[in-house]
Amino acid sequence: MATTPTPQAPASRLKGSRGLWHSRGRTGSLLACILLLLLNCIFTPNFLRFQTLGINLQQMSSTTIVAIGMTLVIATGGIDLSVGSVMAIAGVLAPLLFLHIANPVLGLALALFLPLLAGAACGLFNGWLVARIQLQPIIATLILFTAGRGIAQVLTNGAGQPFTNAGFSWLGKGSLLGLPVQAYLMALLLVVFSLFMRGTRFGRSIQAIGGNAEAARLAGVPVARTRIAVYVITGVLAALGGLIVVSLNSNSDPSTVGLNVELNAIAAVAIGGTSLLGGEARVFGTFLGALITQLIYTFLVGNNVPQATALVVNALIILVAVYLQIRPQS
Amino acid sequence: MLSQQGPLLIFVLLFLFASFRYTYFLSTYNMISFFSYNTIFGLLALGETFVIMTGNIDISVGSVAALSAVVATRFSGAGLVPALGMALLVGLLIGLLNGWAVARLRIPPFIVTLATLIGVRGMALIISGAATLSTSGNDFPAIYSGTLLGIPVPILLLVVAFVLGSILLHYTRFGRHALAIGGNEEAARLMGLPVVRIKLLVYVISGILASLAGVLLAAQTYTGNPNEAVGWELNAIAAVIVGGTLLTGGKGTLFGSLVGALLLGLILNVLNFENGYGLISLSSYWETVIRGAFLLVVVLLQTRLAGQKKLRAMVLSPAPKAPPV
Amino acid sequence: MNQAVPLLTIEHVRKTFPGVVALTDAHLQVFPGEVHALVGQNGAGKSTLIKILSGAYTRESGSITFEGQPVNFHTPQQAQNAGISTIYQEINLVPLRTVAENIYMGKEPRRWGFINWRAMNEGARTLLERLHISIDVTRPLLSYNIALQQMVAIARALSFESRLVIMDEPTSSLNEHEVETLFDSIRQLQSEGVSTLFVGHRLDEIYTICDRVTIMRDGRTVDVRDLHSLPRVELVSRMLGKEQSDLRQHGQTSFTPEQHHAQAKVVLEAHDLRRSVVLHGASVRVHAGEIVGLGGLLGSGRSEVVRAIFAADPIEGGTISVEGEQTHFRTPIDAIRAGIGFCSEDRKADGIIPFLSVRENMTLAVLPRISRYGIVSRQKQQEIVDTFIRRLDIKTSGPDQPIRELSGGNQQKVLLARWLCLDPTLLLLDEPTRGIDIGAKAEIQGLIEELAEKGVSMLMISSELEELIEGCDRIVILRDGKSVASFARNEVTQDALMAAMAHGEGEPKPPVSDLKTEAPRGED
Amino acid sequence: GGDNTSGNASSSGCSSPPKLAKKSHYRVGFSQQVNNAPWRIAETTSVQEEASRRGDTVIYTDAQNSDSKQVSDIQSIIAQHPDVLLIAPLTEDGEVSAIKQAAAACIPVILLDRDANHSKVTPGKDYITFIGSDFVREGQRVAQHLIQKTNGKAKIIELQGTTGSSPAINRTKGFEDEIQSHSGMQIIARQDANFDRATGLKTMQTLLQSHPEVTAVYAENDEMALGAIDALKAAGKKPGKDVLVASIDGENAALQAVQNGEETIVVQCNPRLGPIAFDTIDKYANGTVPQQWVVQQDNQYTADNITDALSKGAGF
Ligand SMILES: Nc1ncnc2c1ncn2[C@@H]1O[C@H](COP(=O)(O)OP(=O)(O)OP(=O)(O)O)[C@@H](O)[C@H]1O
Ligand SMILES: Nc1ncnc2c1ncn2[C@@H]1O[C@H](COP(=O)(O)OP(=O)(O)OP(=O)(O)O)[C@@H](O)[C@H]1O
Ligand SMILES: [Mg+2]
Ligand SMILES: [Mg+2]
Repeated sequence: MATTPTPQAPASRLKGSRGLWHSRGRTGSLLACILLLLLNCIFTPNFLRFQTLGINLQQMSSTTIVAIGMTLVIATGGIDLSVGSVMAIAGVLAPLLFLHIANPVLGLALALFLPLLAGAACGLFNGWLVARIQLQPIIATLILFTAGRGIAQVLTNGAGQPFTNAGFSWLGKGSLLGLPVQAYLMALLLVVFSLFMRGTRFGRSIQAIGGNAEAARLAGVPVARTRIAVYVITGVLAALGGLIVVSLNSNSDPSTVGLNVELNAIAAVAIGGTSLLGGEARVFGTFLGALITQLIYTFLVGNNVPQATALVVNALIILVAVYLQIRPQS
Repeated sequence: MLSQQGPLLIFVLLFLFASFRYTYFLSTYNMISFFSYNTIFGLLALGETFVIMTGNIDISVGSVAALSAVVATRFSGAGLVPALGMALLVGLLIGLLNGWAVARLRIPPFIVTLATLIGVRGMALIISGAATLSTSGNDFPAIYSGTLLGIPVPILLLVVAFVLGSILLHYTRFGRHALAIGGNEEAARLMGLPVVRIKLLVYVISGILASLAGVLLAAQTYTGNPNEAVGWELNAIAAVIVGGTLLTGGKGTLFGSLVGALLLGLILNVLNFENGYGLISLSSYWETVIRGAFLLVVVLLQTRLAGQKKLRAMVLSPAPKAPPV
Repeated sequence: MNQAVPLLTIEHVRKTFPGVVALTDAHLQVFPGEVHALVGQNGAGKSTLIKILSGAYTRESGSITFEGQPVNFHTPQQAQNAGISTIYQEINLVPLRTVAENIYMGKEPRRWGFINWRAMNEGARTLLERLHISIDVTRPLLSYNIALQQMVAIARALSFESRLVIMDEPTSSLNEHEVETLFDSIRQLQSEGVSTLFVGHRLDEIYTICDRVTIMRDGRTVDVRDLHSLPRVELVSRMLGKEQSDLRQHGQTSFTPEQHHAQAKVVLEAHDLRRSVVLHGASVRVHAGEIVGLGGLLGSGRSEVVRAIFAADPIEGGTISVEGEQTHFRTPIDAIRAGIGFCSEDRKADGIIPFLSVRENMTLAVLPRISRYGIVSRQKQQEIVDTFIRRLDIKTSGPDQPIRELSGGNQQKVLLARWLCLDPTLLLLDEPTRGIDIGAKAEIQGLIEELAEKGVSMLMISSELEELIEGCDRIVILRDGKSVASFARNEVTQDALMAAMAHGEGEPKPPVSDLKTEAPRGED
Repeated sequence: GGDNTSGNASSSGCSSPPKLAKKSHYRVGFSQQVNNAPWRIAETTSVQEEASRRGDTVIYTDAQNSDSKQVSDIQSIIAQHPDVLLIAPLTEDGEVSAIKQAAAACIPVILLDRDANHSKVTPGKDYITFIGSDFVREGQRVAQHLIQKTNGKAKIIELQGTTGSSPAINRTKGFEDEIQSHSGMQIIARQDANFDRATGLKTMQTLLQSHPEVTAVYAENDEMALGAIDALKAAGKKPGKDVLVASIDGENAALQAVQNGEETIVVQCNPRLGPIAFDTIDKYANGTVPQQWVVQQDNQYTADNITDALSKGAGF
């Protein structure tokens, strides 16, 4: 027959399982990373220092953590515009709690826990709109995008909440072995979610839904439940990102916490090679995407490039990176 | 269809409510300033409708409006026509760029226009020298504040854009083909429709209308502010969806988008009046919450009314994927 | 009909898709005013050749000459302008747009540059009336059924003033009456000197309307014959590449004619299923170890029945019992738990997850069983995948190959394995051999047989009568969403089936030949 | 062309600027440009508290950083015929058209904290007056202090406000013009940090990597300075010792930093404009026409006067 089955190719076995480095497009973002590292080494003064590493990791952690959630959402074929607003809500809640609860331990515990719960609730709302009401994800999450920051502002009447709280600040400012705590947290989440996507039923369900929702439904995948869960996870991760930002700044400003993070996270996911059409989740690719963005930032600011030029450069990099990744496909 | 009348109904109800509640709501002055101001969002929504109709999206319109405002301001000394011309040229070029990257390079539209959203903002800062420019020349603001035959120019522009857009959509091949592409791109290709050209064109329309909105913005405020128009793209998209256009493409009404844009604007106007009414003086933060809640209500209502679930299921069942070759 | 100068000459055309050689060496010659048949088994490359001819695909090598000029169409538009209009195999129209628009899309009548809606609607009405159809042409296409949509596609093709009209399986969803109307139109075209290239699987139709035939197999043209002097059996043997004697001895399929020892135990009992528009009282019963076939014309509601049983779609009336107990499945998950598997009809739309690997596709449904605390046992997964790749002889470069790179038949095997690894008591198979090549088809048929012998019950939909007759222990015929007849293996003939499908039981049988095949829609 | 729309609102023919009838309670429109940073919030609160203290009602709108929305906001306030209109305009030109319309509608206008472009509208004619600080002067004062403190030799990182905004432009101008004559005062890096603490922190962190030789930081508002101080500390530098930090505004946290010795100077830009604004309204109603610019008398806080200032609650 006309179909010529591909013969058993032992070479392709070497590619291994759907591991961290498997499949197309990965090399593109890796090359970009290396190139940017080189550029930074040559042009950015004092780039090759241990401290620089720590600072870069710290600066990218919160966005990367949010972007991990975004990766999952995008893998189901959705998108979440509300993450920045969720960060603001969570970030505002934390100081509200530990500043107003007398018992410091209880205050801190609640300040770490309740905002994550609030993030989960936001995610549940998004997931409900997407999975049950069947709204388009863009419009569904636009609602919380709009209202969420307002809610955060209402909570403190718009004011920032500067604070000193050693326990809470450890999340954003603490360091272990010379590297920031939040970088470990980011690494942990990256590993957990990479394994999670590969090793669990849930991870497979996500990719199956994004790849072909109807086929997944007919194969017994709980489509609506998985979708909701993904938005909830993203909500929690966004809340965590918000806590980190607030902790780092020793201040929670409802108007600026998480501003524009949704776009940065989506860009990181796209640059990392996850298709915006869904069906695949490259958690580690997202890390590379975020790293690329971070290295560009360091390069531009470290070399005194004005904001205006930086924006144009950023735009070009996004276009080129994504183009290189989709090209080998067709 | 109810899906189109739902938002209109809400608009009319809210309008009536405001007319009875606030003494000066129906004053000529408020009506003219309300409609003039919302012309800007109406234009953005009209352009966005064309893009969404083909199953694509354009999130760069806010940045394009800002850049056009800056460019128009730069050229305003030379008079209205050169300023308008240069600004529209900018919109056209960015539209071409967007369309080219989407149709030819096949980069997902969200990413393409995300890149232009960022880059065009940078261009606006570069061209303005990172400062807020001030318009010069006397005739330039007339495009926002002037009148023609007793009608304010922006309202006239919106009506003209709407009528031209409707004609384009209903009475030209381009319009019908754009809808066909949104409905089933593979079928459209097999029917011999010039898919790439049509996609280019919808992005160009969106770019030009965004530019026109930018020019109005510059004329309204006498400034070219590179930091203006942030987030307007989401406003435009919301207006289009509220207006009943399918985000998946294939079905769209310009009238709906217009109503959607005006409805979102009306909420703000009503909130401003409510603040002056004195009973509840809402902090401005509540405004965003209320806007979000309102969006939720409208979208939910519209989904119910139109039974979109069913429609979507029917439309999406033959899910045409991108053609091979 | 043969004149000296051919209208169209295709020579040595080659086309490959990633992993598939669709055409190796295709030839075709059509003369002016001729009705030319293009036949071949599923996957022979007919549709691909047509798409190349109409500019939808580009060829890799070979030449095409049209009206004496060498041509190379890059877009469907160029082909249309040159005088070739095409009805594609899968209805390629825009469901949200109106009937009239679909007919005139790309060549809308205009006045002063603007679309003339009145002329367009008027023209559409006239065109459809030529096909004896009068419907509201201003309504969206999706408000009409598949048959009508097919007629709209035909009207569209006829509306071009073409020199050549290509029809890729235009009759697969039409009833006899509609087919007759279509043939009248073809004859009308013929009298005007317009040629028609007709792709079909129903031999009766081909012999009725066509003059000559080009036979394709494995992506190449194997024969060109005059139909008047070509016996049917020979045509079929050329198509299949089998000796005529083989054909006579065995059936068309790989099923063996033995009755399965169906036990008394009833595994599935669906009674009086109803859902608005599509189901109007369909009943079917399956015993343990039995293969029950569901027959019917396209759109008769066969898919709806199995989807209802699997809870893929809700029902509005009727009852479903599994192993004697009435069920109330809400989602497919419930059905799967009850031991039911479902291979859906449209592999691409709701079967495979294209970018996922063979491994993940195969084990998608069994995941709950091979995972603990949500973590999938890699080892168990590997065992399943290895077992079934071996057992079903799935041709893949490895379990990590994305399934979209596999050939249709192998994809189908992976999907079968998806259900087999669950050890189902009942399998619902909707067109399990549609659009896959003969070799794979035979293997799958063998597999179905083997499963039945092991005691798995099966409810199988097929549009190929041979498959029903030779493969099934019992056949239930549906018409307009209602079960109208039931036949046991030994009491069935093709004639009887055809008659039941067309008219219900007891009505006069139309004259049909013993080799008449109803063609399924292929894949593309 | 021309402002025909404005004509619709006015019963036309009132004096310029329009007169304000004396009343015991006024309906005051207040159009705020955006209400999110501490400075803005303090300003809004100050206006609203002063109004309620006097029993006046406020029609308040928040333009959320958009000239366009601010014009529209002002228009919807004008439509409600307030007695007087306070505007905290986003840009110099952005609200000019709205100011003219208010004048045409016989509503006296007072501008707060940012002035309008005098080539398009005239104080004392189109609007009564501008109450606010002098941004250029603020930049100058910081520069003078730093020059004196470092004997004219410093390597400076400049954290600028939102690119394109008028305080950013003017504070940069005042500062850079002032240090121009001192060749030892060297700006080694300047970056936009968006008037915001988090961005200040992030930007400073990155700049510190490439410019460890820095000896002074000029932040165009307190928030960015506070972020920069955090970054300095995290990098193991002592703000105030290794690196001098100077900023503008005078919010509590910054004054505290001066007290701690972490900031060397904070030039005040007082957001509490409410009392002055309402006093001006009263005076105007009584027939006193104020100057075209009621210059806010701002302090500057250094180690010398900080304890005193803190005890008086000078911050916000
Ligand atoms: N878009 C495509 N991508 C990959 N393979 C394809 C594509 N279209 C067709 N093929 C393959 O090319 C071969 C020929 O297919 P084609 O559709 O031309 O057959 P056909 O003769 O029309 O069959 P049928 O009678 O089922 O319609 C098949 O093996 C098919 O799987
Ligand atoms: N989206 C739809 N809207 C309206 N009618 C539909 C729709 N989908 C299917 N139908 C109708 O439902 C009926 C049954 O369709 P179904 O697909 O079950 O038929 P089938 O016998 O399985 O045919 P096939 O050979 O295609 O599998 C047909 O009359 C068809 O036209
Ligand atoms: Mg075919
Ligand atoms: Mg079917």
